[in-house]
Amino acid sequence: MDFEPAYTPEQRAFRAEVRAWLDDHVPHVEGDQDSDENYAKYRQLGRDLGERGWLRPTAPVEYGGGGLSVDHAIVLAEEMDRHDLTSPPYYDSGGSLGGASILVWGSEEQKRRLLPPIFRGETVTWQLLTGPEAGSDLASTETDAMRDGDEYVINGTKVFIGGSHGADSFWTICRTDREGARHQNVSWFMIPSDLPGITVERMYLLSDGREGIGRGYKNTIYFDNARVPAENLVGGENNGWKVASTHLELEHGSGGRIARNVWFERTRDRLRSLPANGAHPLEDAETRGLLADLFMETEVQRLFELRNFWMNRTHQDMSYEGPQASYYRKMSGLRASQIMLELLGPYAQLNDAEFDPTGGRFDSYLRNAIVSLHPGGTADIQKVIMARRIGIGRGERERAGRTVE
Amino acid sequence: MDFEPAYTPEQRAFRAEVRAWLDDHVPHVEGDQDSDENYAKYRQLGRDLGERGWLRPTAPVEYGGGGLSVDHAIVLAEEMDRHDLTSPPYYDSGGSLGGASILVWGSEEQKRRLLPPIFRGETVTWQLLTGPEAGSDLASTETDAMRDGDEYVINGTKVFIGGSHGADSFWTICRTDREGARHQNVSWFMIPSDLPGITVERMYLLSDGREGIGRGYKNTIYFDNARVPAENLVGGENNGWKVASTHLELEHGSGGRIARNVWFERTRDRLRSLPANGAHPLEDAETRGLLADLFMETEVQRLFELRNFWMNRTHQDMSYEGPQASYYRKMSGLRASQIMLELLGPYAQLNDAEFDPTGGRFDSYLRNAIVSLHPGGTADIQKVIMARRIGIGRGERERAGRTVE
Amino acid sequence: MDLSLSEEQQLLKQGVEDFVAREAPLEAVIELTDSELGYSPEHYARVAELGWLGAAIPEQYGGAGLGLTDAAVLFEAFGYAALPGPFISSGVVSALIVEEAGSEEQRAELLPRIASGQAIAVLALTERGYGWGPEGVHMRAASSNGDYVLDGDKLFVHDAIGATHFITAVRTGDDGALTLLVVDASAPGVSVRRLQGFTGSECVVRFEGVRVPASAALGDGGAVEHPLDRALTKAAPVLSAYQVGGGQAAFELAVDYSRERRQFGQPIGRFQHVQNHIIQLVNHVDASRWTTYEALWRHDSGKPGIEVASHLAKAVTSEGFVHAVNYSHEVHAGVGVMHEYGLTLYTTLSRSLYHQLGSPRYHRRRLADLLVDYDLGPDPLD
Amino acid sequence: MDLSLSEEQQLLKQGVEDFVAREAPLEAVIELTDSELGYSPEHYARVAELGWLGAAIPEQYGGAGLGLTDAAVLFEAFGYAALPGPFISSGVVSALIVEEAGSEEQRAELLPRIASGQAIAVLALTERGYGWGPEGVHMRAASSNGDYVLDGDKLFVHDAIGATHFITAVRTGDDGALTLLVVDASAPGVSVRRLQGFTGSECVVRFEGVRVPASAALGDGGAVEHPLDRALTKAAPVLSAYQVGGGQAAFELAVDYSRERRQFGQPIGRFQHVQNHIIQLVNHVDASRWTTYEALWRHDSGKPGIEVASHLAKAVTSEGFVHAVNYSHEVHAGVGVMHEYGLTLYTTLSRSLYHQLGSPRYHRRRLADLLVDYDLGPDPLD
Repeated sequence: MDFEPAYTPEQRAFRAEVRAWLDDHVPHVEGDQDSDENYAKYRQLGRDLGERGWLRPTAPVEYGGGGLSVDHAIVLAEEMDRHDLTSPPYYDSGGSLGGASILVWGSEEQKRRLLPPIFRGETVTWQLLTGPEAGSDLASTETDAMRDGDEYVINGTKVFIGGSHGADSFWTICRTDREGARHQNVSWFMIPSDLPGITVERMYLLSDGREGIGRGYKNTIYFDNARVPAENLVGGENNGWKVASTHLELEHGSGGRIARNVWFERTRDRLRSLPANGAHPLEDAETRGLLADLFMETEVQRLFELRNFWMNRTHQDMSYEGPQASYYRKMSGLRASQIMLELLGPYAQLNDAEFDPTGGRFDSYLRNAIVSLHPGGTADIQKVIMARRIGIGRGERERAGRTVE
Repeated sequence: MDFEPAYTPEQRAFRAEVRAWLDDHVPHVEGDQDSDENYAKYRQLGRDLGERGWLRPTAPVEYGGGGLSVDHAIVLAEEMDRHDLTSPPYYDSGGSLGGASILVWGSEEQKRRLLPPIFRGETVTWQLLTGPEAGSDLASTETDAMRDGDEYVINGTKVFIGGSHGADSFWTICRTDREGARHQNVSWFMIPSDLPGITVERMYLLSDGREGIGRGYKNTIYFDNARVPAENLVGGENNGWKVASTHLELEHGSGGRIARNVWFERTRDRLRSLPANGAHPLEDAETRGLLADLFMETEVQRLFELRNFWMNRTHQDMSYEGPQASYYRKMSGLRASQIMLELLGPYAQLNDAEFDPTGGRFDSYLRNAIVSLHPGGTADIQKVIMARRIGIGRGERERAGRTVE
Repeated sequence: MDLSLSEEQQLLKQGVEDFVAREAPLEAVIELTDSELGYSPEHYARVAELGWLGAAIPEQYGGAGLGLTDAAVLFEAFGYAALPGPFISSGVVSALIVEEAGSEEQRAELLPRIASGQAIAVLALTERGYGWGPEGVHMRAASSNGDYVLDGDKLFVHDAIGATHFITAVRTGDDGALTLLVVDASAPGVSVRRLQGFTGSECVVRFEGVRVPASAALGDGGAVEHPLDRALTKAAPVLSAYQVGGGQAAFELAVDYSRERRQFGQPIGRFQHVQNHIIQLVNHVDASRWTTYEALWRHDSGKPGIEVASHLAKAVTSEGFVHAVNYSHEVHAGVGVMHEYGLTLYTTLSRSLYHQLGSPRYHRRRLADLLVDYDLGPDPLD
Repeated sequence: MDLSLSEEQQLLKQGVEDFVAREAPLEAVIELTDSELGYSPEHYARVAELGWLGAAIPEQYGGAGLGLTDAAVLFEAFGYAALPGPFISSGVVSALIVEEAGSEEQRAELLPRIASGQAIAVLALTERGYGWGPEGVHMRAASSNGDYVLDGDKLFVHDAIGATHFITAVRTGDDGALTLLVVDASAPGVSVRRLQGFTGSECVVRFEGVRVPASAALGDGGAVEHPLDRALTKAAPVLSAYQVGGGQAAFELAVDYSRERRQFGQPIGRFQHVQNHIIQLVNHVDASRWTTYEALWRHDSGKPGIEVASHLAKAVTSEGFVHAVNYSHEVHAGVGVMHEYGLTLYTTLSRSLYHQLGSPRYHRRRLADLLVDYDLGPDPLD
């Protein structure tokens, strides 16, 4: 066994190249990371990365990707992480998950047309999954796409969408057969966001603008007879549930990640920085015990992600591990937020320039521990999928969805 | 509000009488409380109590009860509790719950015939509920009782029954219509235990003889064409589910109780008695914190029981409170057992004359915290009932079962 | 034994519930949280007018002279409505401090004004340093020509915006005696700012060369540790009752949603996962309710074990309110985190009140210290 | 990075699994627990013969010279079968103590005999006093004519019945130096009795005027605190692996039962309440597995953070095993508490091993002390 990534000389050389480039190109921003001005800088970083093939490094070159190996992708992800950035550095769920799904399910023509703008960072794409009626029950979408000549006419509403700076396209699931059987009546579309009949309206949430770049708030999107060309239907009419299984598998955390245990370090260091009242809290046995609890929570979470990263990259047969990591992340995050509340006291709640030097890091963690309970499927849904994969009470154990072609 | 029982002068006088009587009559036993010899002494105590009408104080005099008020019953229960005894002082679930159910559902003739031996402590009765196939799903019993002339012919198996010292009668639910609809095909019977065709076989459990008087082990009971007189069918043929709702409501904890928080006191006192290693553990902040956790667990449990006692005795409309207390007792007991394991270290596990002066009190608590998870309906079943009573996701809120006529 | 509300308490409860349903529906409260003051002065005036603000203040000082349990019935209904305002901070916490620690003259002067709403007094106790009890007070008030001069910050002061007085805990004299100074909020050098974050009404109150006369010190010169502690021990379960009300609202929202919202072809309440959330939720609320009311009953009836019961109640309730809200969020998923829905009012409250008058850990530690030698009392049966 | 077992480890695992399936099916293990010795000497001899007992003992001392991870693979399979016997107590804990604390001569003499099963050595550390680490050792061994004389009890000694040697921690000399004496179990004055209760192999070992030569002290005369601590830090994750195996068995029993058992017209696994138990169960087992294997890997590869990882693993695993078994009981209800079913083997083990080599609280505290200044190490990316 080996729990550490072992880097090849090639990877080490690539890391040096990436690190130097990022040091030059990652924008230095002041004030609100998510202001329009700062967002524009991150968008430019995305385009610059895309131009070099570093935005979607493993995607094929012919579709605008980098054509690089997984080894390179790991290095890129890790180096972005050092800057506290994801790849892309802004909210682009429809690009990340839609791009991957189109690689599996799109026609050759669609791949050549739809993927390059995404993979090169030229466009931002939002995924539009849930509607007011759908919740976690994606298959029950009531957004309709009805064929009319060479076009589909879209009507309906999608909620909890995107972020604060708009998108170029929407990647979404619609009902294409109102009378069809469940799971056999839905299809996927890539929809230009500027079509007539599309309205975007802001939704304000508990997370309240402090979730990361471009994630300030969510949106409701209304389709009122928006007409999308039929060539933008991906994976075949009424075949949408299969595309969804690819999409959801990726969303449900089977990808894993390698990361430092940053929240333990951050919390301990913040605790150390708090003014003491007599003996420092870190000298108190109970406080130290809470710190140990936080370490346990975060280490288990780190190890589940590490395991999934390894399984995914080495093509191990995955079963319940994806939803397990996802479920654990949600619940462990909630428990960790509670420990922070006890450990740091009311300081954990602050996003106050005078009394909180972290820029609201813990305030944001505490809020997002709640807000993160539902996206990508609620904790309950993760448990339902885990149970199916373990095969509890069923004849057959469910298999994980296809994530590579 | 008043959280303390206020005793009338009459109750105080009655208490003095009971206390003096019990001091004279509760047997002083040595060694294993559950030995045959000691069990005989507790049986005699039951008979003596029965003779005075103190065994089932509120049951009508005409059926062998004491005809006393609830006020008297409270005092009797409390005074028995001071001797660490329940009423009756040995395992007699079929008497306690069957007696109450027959009061609600029995014919006048049945009350006069079946109740006096129970209420006077002359007989011991076991309840036979679950079968190998039935578990918590009482209605799916596969023990059949088929009418044949003036008798019913019983065939089937019941498990997890009774205790270590035999019983005179069995109070049980049987299927009386193999083809009947669920819940409309079962009936209740009082069955003499000495009928031909009845075999009793011991079951050894984790609780392993340390659960109280007469609860040493459980039994499997086989019926092989045992013939019971039809007059012993209670509540009408195929009307068993209604009788069950009375029976189960009582079993599910809606009765409540008034009790001191003994397990907090016992644990703290045991902790205090442990030999220290340098500073005494009670001076350690973390240990004290665990003690506080135990106090919280046990106080909440005590208050739920107290609330139910008050609701039950004052005929408040009860909803989910019975199964809530039952569920909480089960889960809180498990958590408390874990705290004891940490607080007392391996001493919590001992039933060893040399190193454990408590006579295995904590050993027994730890085992029973597990064994108690399923009797009277599993923790899951308690949650199912709570959900129905709260009306979660259903049109109608379910009402509690009838417990008084 | 009688665990029901008295007839008067039932009437009070009904009256308060009608009041908040009429005057402060959830939509109105959501709007209030975005206002500068954070609450409605009209509500405050109206509550004073109805005599509720002085519920726990003795009649001789202009209050209604009710028991703590009565006050709790009232504030539980406020908590149910998530009604913001310095009702408890001024009407209960500060009033009890003045009552316990003040001289007769101070009581006579301050309490009627608190009861009438003319004065809004809030406790300024905690400072930058870690630790949230009186032992954490380090700020000194220097003596100067018979006056005290205050310099320093008080942090995490609840309901400071709009307050007229700060009962400010400081150290005075050579021995650093704990002293409670009643400081006029309009005195030169006093400034208040709301703290930003996942917070409710928490503020920083800043004192820069603020002069107050020696007579601003509560009491007749004796030590105030014990009176302060007594007041906070009494106030804690009233605050807990507010949390119980909030938990109850989170419960009802979850039950209603579970009955209406459909997923996978049925109301989500049919799913045992959802049922489980609601069951854990109601268990937390009920545990909070009964520990709280037992503590209140001990106070009102002068039973022993008051301190143990108060610490228990605040620890169970502060923790329970957070869990209750979390479970409600699990039931509601996306809808629950939308500002306009209303659940997030309780979410924020649960985090904010978690620390007010001491976090669960603070109370658990004090509880633990008492429990080592705690005598559960004579057997009630003796 | 590679989280799979090596080919050799896979083969070992398969071999051990075949062995226990053949030689120690659950029915046989249930019978063993009622025997006087509590385990099968035939199993022990066979395991020694197969070279597994000395898995973690260096080849030069008659062992197989495998890594801790290899040993863990082996003992995880033993834990899966709930196989009783002093395998870990002698072959891992005592062997590591001798290796770390013994002189070259002692290593050469004792280790081959431990590996071959001729000697069964177990650690006698804890005493009556509260606290389960070396700091809890108070028993003195007096010097008398160059011998040591031991008087006193060692409590909660695992696997003492059938042992040939006790590595007995005592205090010697004027400075009360911690000393580890290898005491022959057959020496006059040594007696052993199994402790009764919800226990596994825990015993009291009594020393009454037991004389051992000065040469029985492990080491060359230097302090043994650190060698002992190193040995226990290494042994802990191997014991954790045994617990992981036990948790895995509790998981598989629950899954199988949930698929077979029908209630209310369907397999109980269809109920989300039941699913939830199994999901929490597997989360505990997986958390235990990966913290354990990371600790083992740190040991075997000499990575920093060995102590943190070991304490983390033992804390997570001892706690996790108890929870895993409890959840399995919730799935099984009545059937699970029947002796003949087999689940209770794991229940008893989970409570017994909870304290062996230190309870979760002991390890959590040691972990906490390390974490205050713990350096997570250079970023692996640098």
